Parts: sequence; structure tokens; C-alpha cells
Amino acid sequence: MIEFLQYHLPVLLIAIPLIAAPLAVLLSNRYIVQSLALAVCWTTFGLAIWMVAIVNQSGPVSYELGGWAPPYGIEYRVDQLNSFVMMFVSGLGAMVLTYSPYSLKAEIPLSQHYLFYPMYLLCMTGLMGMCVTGDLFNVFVFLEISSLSTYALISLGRTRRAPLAAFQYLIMGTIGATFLLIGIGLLYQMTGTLNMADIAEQLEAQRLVNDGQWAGSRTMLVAFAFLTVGLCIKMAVFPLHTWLPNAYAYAPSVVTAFVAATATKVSVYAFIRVVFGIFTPQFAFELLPLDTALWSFSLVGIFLASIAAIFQQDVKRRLAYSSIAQIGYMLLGISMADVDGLSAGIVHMFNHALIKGGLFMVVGCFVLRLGSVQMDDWKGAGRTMPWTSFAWVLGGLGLIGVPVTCGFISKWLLLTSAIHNELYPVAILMLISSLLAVVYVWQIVEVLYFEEPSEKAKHATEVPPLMLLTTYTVVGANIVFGVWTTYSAGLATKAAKALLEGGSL
Amino acid sequence: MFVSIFILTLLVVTAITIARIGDLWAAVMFTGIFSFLGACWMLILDAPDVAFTEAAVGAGVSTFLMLGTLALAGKTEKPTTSSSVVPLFVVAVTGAALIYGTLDMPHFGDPNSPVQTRIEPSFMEKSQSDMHGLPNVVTALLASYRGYDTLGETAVIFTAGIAVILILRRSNDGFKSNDVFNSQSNSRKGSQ
Amino acid sequence: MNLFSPETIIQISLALPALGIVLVLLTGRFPNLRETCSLAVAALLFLVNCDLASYVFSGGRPSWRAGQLMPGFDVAFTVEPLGMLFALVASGLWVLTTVYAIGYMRGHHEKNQTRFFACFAAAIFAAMAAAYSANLFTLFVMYEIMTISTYPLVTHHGDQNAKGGGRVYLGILLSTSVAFFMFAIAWTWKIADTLTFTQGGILSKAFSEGRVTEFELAILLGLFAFGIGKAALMPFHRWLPAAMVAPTPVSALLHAVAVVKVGVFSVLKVALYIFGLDLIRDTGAGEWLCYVAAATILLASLVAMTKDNLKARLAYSTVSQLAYITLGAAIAMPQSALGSGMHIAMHAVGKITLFFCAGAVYVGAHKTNISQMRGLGRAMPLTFAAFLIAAISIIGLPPGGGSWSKWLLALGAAQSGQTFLIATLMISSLLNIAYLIPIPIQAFMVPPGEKPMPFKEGPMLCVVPLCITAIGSVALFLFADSIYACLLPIVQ
Amino acid sequence: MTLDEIFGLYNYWVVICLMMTGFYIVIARKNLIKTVIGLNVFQTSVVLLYITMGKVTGGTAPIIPPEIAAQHGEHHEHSTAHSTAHSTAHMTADAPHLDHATEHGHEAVTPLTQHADHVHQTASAMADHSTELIYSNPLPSVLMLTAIVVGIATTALALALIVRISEDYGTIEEDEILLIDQRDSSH
Repeated sequence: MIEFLQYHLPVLLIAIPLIAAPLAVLLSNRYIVQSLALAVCWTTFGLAIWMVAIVNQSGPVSYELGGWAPPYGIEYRVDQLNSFVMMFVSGLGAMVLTYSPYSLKAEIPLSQHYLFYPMYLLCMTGLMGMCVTGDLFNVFVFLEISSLSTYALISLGRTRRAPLAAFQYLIMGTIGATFLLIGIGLLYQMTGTLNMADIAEQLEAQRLVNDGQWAGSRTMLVAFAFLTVGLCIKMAVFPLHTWLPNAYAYAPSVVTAFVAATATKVSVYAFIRVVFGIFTPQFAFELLPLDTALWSFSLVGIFLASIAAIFQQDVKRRLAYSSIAQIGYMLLGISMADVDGLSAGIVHMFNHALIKGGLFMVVGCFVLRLGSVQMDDWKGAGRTMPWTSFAWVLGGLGLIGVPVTCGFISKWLLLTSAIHNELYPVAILMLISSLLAVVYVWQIVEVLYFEEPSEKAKHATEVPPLMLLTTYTVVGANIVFGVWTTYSAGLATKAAKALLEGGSL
Repeated sequence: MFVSIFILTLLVVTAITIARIGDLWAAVMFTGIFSFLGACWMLILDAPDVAFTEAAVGAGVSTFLMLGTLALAGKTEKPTTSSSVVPLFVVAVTGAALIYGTLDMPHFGDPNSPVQTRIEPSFMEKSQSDMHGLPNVVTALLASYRGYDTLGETAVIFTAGIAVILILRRSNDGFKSNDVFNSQSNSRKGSQ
Repeated sequence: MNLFSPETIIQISLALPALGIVLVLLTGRFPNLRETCSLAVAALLFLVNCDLASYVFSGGRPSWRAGQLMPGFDVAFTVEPLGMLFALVASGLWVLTTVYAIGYMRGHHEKNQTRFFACFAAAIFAAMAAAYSANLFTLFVMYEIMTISTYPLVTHHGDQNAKGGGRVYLGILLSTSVAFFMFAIAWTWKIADTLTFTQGGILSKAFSEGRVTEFELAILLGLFAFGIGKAALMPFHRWLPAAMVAPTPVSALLHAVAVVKVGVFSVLKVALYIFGLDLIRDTGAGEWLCYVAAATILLASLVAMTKDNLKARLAYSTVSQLAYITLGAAIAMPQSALGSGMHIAMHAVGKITLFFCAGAVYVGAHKTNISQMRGLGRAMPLTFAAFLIAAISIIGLPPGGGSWSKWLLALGAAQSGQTFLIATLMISSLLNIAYLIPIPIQAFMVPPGEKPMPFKEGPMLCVVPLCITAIGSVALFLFADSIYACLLPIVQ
Repeated sequence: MTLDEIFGLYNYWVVICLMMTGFYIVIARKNLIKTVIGLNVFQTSVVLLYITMGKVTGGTAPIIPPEIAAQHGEHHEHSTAHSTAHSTAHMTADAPHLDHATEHGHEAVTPLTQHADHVHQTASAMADHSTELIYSNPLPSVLMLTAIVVGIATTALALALIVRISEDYGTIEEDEILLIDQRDSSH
């Protein structure tokens, strides 16, 4: 039994939520559906942890779907990197779902709940599927599953701006996905295969035939450009970020917490896979100036988005801009293309998922009690909602990157990598930009603790224990993984090494 | 050869018409025609399955859906005031990049292109031995080697279905439209 | 009393303040119990430190590797004499300050006392860990923890004033540490491949191998000097006066002892164990730092003279005195470095007395401005007597402990041949006299106004600690040679 | 740029033109429905791009004529013992022959008459037979069936959102909606 499970583990990670979704629709009772979704999410998380353990013990796992070996069939390939990503995506998914009931009750009509949960599960399926698959076209399919469900989830926001935000995201997202599809098409055209490892091999073979010159490099170049741009839209990299602030701001709190913690990270993962797994760092960074392009865009994005965040009165929007800035740090790490930098990028995916997930959960708590995300209404809430407010402080410290929070780990790795590569200006700008986070986090802290309570804050009470407990679990994980880094920075470093040394896709 | 050039020309003309036309009814109709022409061309390119699907889905279902939406949401497009220089520039750059990319591509119909030769034995033969002679290889592939994509496709449809229900069903049971979410007073005021 | 091995004592003395935090939080509802816990932990910590000191000063170098935060970056502790001296001073004064804080906070009916004592313990934890740190990375982590844990103390009152002060405090300390200090550490790591504090410095080897130029060394030293914002070198000194919005015990312990001393302590550690005195001297990297430090000494003294608010004057006095310590590191002569090390202790004891006095005057007579304190000496004789003794120590006159450290600094300056520095030290001492001595003199000499104050000292719990510290600064004068002997290994 | 290249690539260029027209409609038009129409055109053109890749000159649709399929099935049942040899023959026969496929065209003689009594000969005959019919690659078709479905799903979702937006705002022009929102937040 155990062996059977272990053998089919990669597919179970996807299949369980996928099967549960229609089941949930059929059951259509709010409580049953909720328990089902919870059970599924936690099971998936458990399996994902198991997966990480297996990969760590015995190296990458390959699973041929339906028994059809690549390049004919679709292959699932789990290595250090994607098992790690899947672990935190499913973990945060489960955590946010556990946190959700009170918040959902307040923000989404009860009659829609039984549809909300399947949507949530489908979104998770899509994200997990994008991670686990070793087939490029399959990435596209799962990307669409996650995207469509995300659009629907966002449109559930209570204001009429929510559907508009969802629509804008849909347009941007579909353009991104279509670019991705074009890129995949061109790659297929040049290699005749869709399996990522196989494509990489083909490219390498073509290169060798041509005495180390890149064969068909013009088509490859364009394919690479389209894949990059497509994924950058999904990642919300600076000039292509326009969909994100509205989407995060108008979605229901639970959805924002989930999407902010997971969706962009998975796109970053896909990008890493494309750069390091299919094309090689040599192609991306030596032949092409992708590193320079990436870090200049990242830095400009970090600065502009952080400054924009400072001027937002709407806390969700503030955090949304901060997310755009934080994506910049991940790309900065990736652009270093050495073990330190790449592991900084990877570990920041994880750390930022924890931090942002936690902070948006805190926002959800405030929304539940204050009914607002405007800073003015949050005034003085530190007195009536001390626990929630303190959670904000902890999460905020993580976002700033103070030592013993996980934000520091990523910042430090990024710094040492930049210094190691002698990119001193980048290092300095990166450090200065991180100070902007102090401003936009601390403004809220001051509002919470130093202002006279607003009308709403005066009568507020602390949120239910369940919400506090889950919020503190995520926020506390910030601190835990800031001190105990074996399973965050450690795994990320392993994954980075695997990616850089010998194309172990 | 001539048939395909003819169809391609028609496709381009249709696309440009869609871009320029202000009447949404007409635009939707032309989109249907566009899909249909596309389907014709696919038929020429030896892809009857896709052609039929495109004709049914692209020219049929999606036209139907759009007409439905038009009936609910108004049918003329207001002339845009904003300048179209930036979009044109973006499109020009993207297009130029793509054309640049085609320069190293195997030529159209080249039997030696990686697409045709990489997988050996080809899907045609492999499916013959694996499927015991199922004539339509596309179907065979869809159900077997890439059955998983098909499952994903089903999931996409399912997602879209639920999403549409979620979006269109307006139920405010037990909900006072107070300012729970935004102090900027965006309570939903329906157009009615 | 060798109950435990020195390694265990390191663990204990780090665990004690941590335990203190937990105990304070748990017993928050019962003020008496809470304060008892606080006091007990503080006293225990001091005792444990004394035990450790006897070992360290006799040549032991206990160390303990707590773990690895990231591959290649350990959190590790090694106790050497300078750190030991700092730890002793900080933990010893913690006991007194706790006593004092109990008196002050109760006398003043402050709110949120639990949070106060908890953060207090957290700050001491950071100070202890920083004092013991075996490498620059650990030092930095502790430095930042201290910044964060003291923020709630600075903004304790929770009003708009506190908010403004807190902003400046956090803003300057965080931005200097992140933009300069952190960068400098990473750069050092790149150059030297290690961050472990090593006798004689780790950069000197890299320099001899040509991995770093003189110019780069000068910049690096600058990044450290300004990056360690807690050393309050001008122009990054603004946070120190801003932090005076805090209750007086906070000002006393943190802004006279723990926080600022962590700053100068870090500067000294960097000079001694990262650069090495010889390297600073030989490459001239510290030359410009001498000028900056000298300018800070003089300017801060001048500003202090203009302040009528006692705490503000003391704050600027602190800025000036801290620059002495930085100056000692920049001169980089063995004598000056020893002088700097000793000044950490001398100034700490002297300055905490002054702050205690300021607080006692505030609690007892509700006066904050110097001009209101004329003739107050008869009402509060003990307080002002203590003030006088401490002021003498700060100025550097016998029988105050400060005279020895300043003497060593001047000696170092003379050895290095920079005569303008000797002049600076002399002028500065005169300025010190000018802004400190008038306060007790006027308090005693000027006859009280029409309505003489009755004899009314501050609360017992406030007065006793300040008397003890005043006596302490005299005692330091008497036992200075043994401190000197203890510190001597750091420059060998 | 030779004439050969132009003839070899013009198909792609036209498809790119179509894609870009669709893309232009998406980013330039402010009417929500028009945007969705643009998206449709864009996606349909991408489908054409893929299908173009799969085409082989002189090939036919990847549907195996019933008689060959039947033969194959029959053969498969008859000669299980020789099936290995058979499939090897298939493999070796196909690749080199593809190169000449265009020249041979339809001239190749249908080898049905050569159908021999021996199983071994059947195998080689089969190999010959498959050289005669060239199939376009079925994989792009398979992928695009999925893509079309994904496209229609996206369209449906987008249209549902439009209906919702039109009910809430009373317009489907993006400019007007933004104006309404601005007015809202200014009071």
C-alpha cells in the first residue's frame, strides 16, 4: 500500500484536489464541502512533505503518466526545486483555508460557498500541476486551470470593482499565457518535443553539432523572449505588473492571502525552470544579457513599486505594490546565476510566501472586525485588537528583513551573492531599496499604535481564536524559518546546486 | 497553393476588418468568419480534427456566447480617444521579433524539420502498434499519450463552468450591502 | 565557585535574559512578582558574569557555537576581555537600573509596565550576545535585535512625541545599519573569506596578499564607522537625542549603557579584530576618521551647552563622549585602544549616574530644565552630590574613573604624533566642565527662591542606585590599573 | 533572403500578421467585448501557427486509411511471433524514405499486388506501404484541440465578467468605467 502510494505520489498531489473539486460541487452542502476541502488540502500538504523527503533521500523522481514514456507521453518530474515549491504552496493553501471560514462568511454570500471551495481546490490543482509536470505544454494547461480559477475567485470581491479587476487580470493573464504558448510552439518547432528534459538535450545536441555555437539561435532567442515575457506577466514583474494591485485589492481577503502567497511564486518557479532547466544559464546570461536586463528591471521595479506602496492608503493595495517589489528581489537573485544568488531567489519565494501570506491574513482579520482596509479606519486598533496588531508587527519585521526573521535570510544571501559577483552598485541599491519597506510597514505600525482609535477601532474586538491561531502559525513560521534554516535555505541551496550543476532537470 | 494563398488573404482581410469595425455585431460576425476561414485552412494543412473543432467552437459556440453577451451589454463600440501609437509600437516590436524568429525555422512543410523527425518511431507507427490500429491517430493521441492534457482540458472547462455560475449568480442572501469592504462606498448598484 | 564550565556559563548568561522575558510576560498580572523575577534574573546574571570574568581575565577564552543561521554563517560566541568588560558593565548596571526603574515607573504610574520590563530584558539579551559574539555576523544580528527590541521602550509613552522620536530612532539606526554596516560586513566577507574576530585582524592578511587596496580599506572603515549608527558619529547622531522621549530608566540604561555602548563596542571590535590596529595605522585608513571623531567631540559639546533640557544636554554629552571611543579606535595606538576600552566602562558608570539624577529630579521635583534646578541642591543633596561626582568622572578629573581613560587616549594621541588631537581633547574637557559643572554648582550655591523647597529626595529605589553608581565611578578610579591589566591582552 | 526562403516562410509571416492584429485589438481597444474578440483572434492565430508546424508537404491527415489499418490489425494478430521484426522494419523504413517523399509523390506503385504468401514478405510490404502515405504530424493537432478548448473557456469566463460589469456599471467601455470609479472615490 505504502509502496503503491509512494509510486503514484507525484500524480496523487494533483489528482486528489482535482477529483475533490467536482465532488465538492456535487455534495453542495456548505459544511461538508468545507470539511472535504480542508481534508484534501491537508492531505495534499502531507503528501507534498513526503515527496520532499523522498526526493531528498533518493534524488529526482520521474513518473510517466499512463505508463507512456517521454517523449511520447507526459512525464512528471519531481526534483528538489519543485518538491520544495509544491510543499509550501500546498502548505500555505491548507493554512489559508483553515483560516478562512469566518472571513468567508463575512465576505462571500453563503449560497456561493459550496462553489468557492471547488474553485479554491482547482486553483491549487493548477498551481501544483504547473510545478510537478515535466512537459511544457502541460505547464500551459495547468497555468490556465489556475488562472481561470483565480479570475473567478477574484471576481467574488464584494465591490463592483472586483469583477473589473478580475477582467483586467484575465486579459493580461491570457496575453501572458498566449505568449507562453507561442514560445512553447517555437521551441517545439526547433526540437520536435515537449518534454523539458528532452528539449534541453536537443538544444545541447544542436549546440554540440555546431561546434558550441547555438544552432537556430534566432528562433530559440525569440522563443526564449516569449516564454520570458509571458511568465513575467504572470509574475507581475515591474512594467507588466498592472493587473496585480487591483486584483489583490478587490479580491476577498482569503483569496488575496492565498493568491499572494502562491500564484506569483509558482510563476517564478516556472521561470527558473525555463532559464535553468531548458535553456542554460550560459544561453540566458552569457549569450544574452538577460542578467543585466533582469537586475535593472528588478531594481527599477523595486524602487518604483516600493515608493508607490508608501503612498497607498488602502492597506491591501499597499501590500500588493510591496509584492511587486518583492518579486524584484527574487529575480535579482535569479539573475546572479550562482548558487548563492539562485538560492536567495528560491528561498525568497518561500519566505515571501510566508510573509505575504501572513500579512494578508492579518489584513483579513482587521477586515473582519473593522470592515475596512483604509488606514484611517485602522487607527488605534492596536489597543482593541492587540494580538492581531502584534501579528502585523511580526510579519512586517519579516518583510523589512530584520535578523531572526526569514526575510533577513533572503536579503543576506542576495547581498553576499551580489558582493561575490562584484555587483557593488546592485548590492547598495538593493540594500537601500529594502529600507523603503521599513517606511511602508512602519506607517501602519504607527497608525495601529500611536493614533487615537477611530470610530470603528473603538468598538472592535479581537478576532476568533481560530483566525488568530492560523495567522500566528504563518507569521510565527517567519521567525522559525529565520532562525532554523535547514529546511528553507538548506533545501533552496540544494535545489540551486542541482539546477546549476549538470542540468539535473 | 493558390487556395491557401486565397484563404490566407481572406484571413488577413477579415482580421483587419475586425480591428477597424465599430459595430460590435458585425465584429462578432467577422470573428465567426475568421474562425471559419481558419478552420478551412487547417483542413488544407491536414488537421481535420482541429478544423472541425475550430468551426464548431470558434465559429459556433463562441459567436453564440458573444452574441448573447451583446444582447445583454450593448452593441456599439465608442470610438477610442486614446492614441494608438503605443499599442502599434508594441505590436510592431512583437511582430518584428516573431518574424526575426522565423528566419531560422525549418521551412513550411519541410519533412526534415525536428517536428517530423525527432520522435522516432513517429506517433503514427507507435500508435498503430499501441492502439491496435485505431485509424484516427489524433484521437488516439488525445486519449493516450496526451490523455493527461485532455484531462486538464476537461478541468479547464469545468473550472470555467463553475466560474461562470459563480460570477453570474447574484445572491445577496443575508448580506446588507454595507461598507464592509471599502470605505469608498462601492456598494453594487445594478444598472436596473 | 566553579560549578559550571565556562561554556555552560555563556549559555546560562544568554539564557537568563531570555528566561527573564518569558517570566516577565507570564507574571505580568502581578507587578510585585514580575519585578521580583526581573530583579532576580538581573542579579543572577551579574553573578554569573562575575564568575565568567574571573575565568576570562585570567586568560581563558571560552567559546560556544550555537548553530548555523546559513551555510557558512555561524552564530557563535567567544568571550574575550573587551566583551567581558562590556558584559560586566551592562549586566551590573542592569541590576541597578531595574531597581531604579521599579521606583521610577511606580512613582510615575506608567502604563504597560509588563511590556517595558520584557523589552528591557530583550535588550539586555541582545547586549550580552553582542558582547560575547565570536564573529561579525553574530554581532550584526544582535545589533539589529537590539534596535528592534528597544523601539517599544523609546516609544513607551505612545503619544505623538514618542512616535516622532521613534521614527528618527528606528529610521537612522536601521538605515545606517542596513545601508552601510551590512554592506561592509558582506564586503569584508568577500575580501577576507571569514568574519571571525581574530587577534590582530583578518583584513591585514588580505591586505598583505593584495586583495584589497589602501583606498578600499579607508572606505570600508568608513562604512563600519558610520554604519554602526549606535556609535552616534556625526552626522548620524540625531537618533540619540530623539530617543530621549523615552522614560528616564530607558535613557539611563539603554542610551548611556547598552545601546550606545554596543555601538562603540562594535567599532572597537572591528578596529581590533577585523582590521587590526597595525593595519589601520600603517595604511592611514583611520586618519580621516580621527578628524570626524574630533569634530564630533567638539561640535556635540558645543551643542550640549545650548540645551536647557537636562536630558537633551546629557544626550549630546553622550554623543561627544562616544566619539572619544571612536577616536581611540581611529588613532589605533595600543594605548588609545585601551583608553577606549576603559572609557566604555568609565563613561557608562558616570553617565548612568547623571541620568539617574535627572530622573530622580524629575520624579522628586518634576523639573526637567536646568534653569529650574537652581537651588534645588538643598532639597536633594544626595542626588546633586552624586551628579557632581559623576560629572567630574565624565570630564576626566580625579577622582573620577574617566580621568584614566582620557589620559590613555591623550597618551595614544601623543604617541601617534597628532598634536591637534591632544588639543582637541583638552578643549573638549574644558567644554565638558562648562556644560556639566554649573548644574550641581548652581543647585548648591544659588540660594533657593522665595519658596524654598523642603528636603525631598526622590523615591528610595531611585536614590540608592544613583549613590551606588556615583561611588562606583570613584571606585573605578581606584581600581583602574586592574582593569587596565585585564584589558591589556586585547592589544597584544 | 532568397526566394526559396520567402516561399518557405510566408505562411508563418501571414500567421504572425494575424496574431499581431489580434494582439493589437486586445491592447488598443477599450471596449471590453472588443478586447475579448481580439483575444479570440489572437488565440485562433496561435492555433494556426501550431498547425502550420505539423504540416508536411505532400502529406495527408494523420488518419490511417481503413484498409491499411485493418491489414495492420490482421497482420498484428497473425504474426505475433514476428511482430518484433515487423516493427523494426517499420522504424528503419520510414526515416530515410521521408526525405524522398516529395520526389516520389504519388508515383509510388501501390504494392498491394506484391502481397506475398510469406509472413516475412508481408512485413517488408507493410514497410513499403507506409512510405507511400506520408502523414502530417498529429501532435500539433492534439495540442491545439486542447488549446481551443482552453480558449473558449477563457472567452466564456471573460464574457460572464463583462455581463457582470455591464450590470454594475451600465457600460462596457473601460474609459467610462474608470471615470465612474474615479468619481466614486472622490466623494
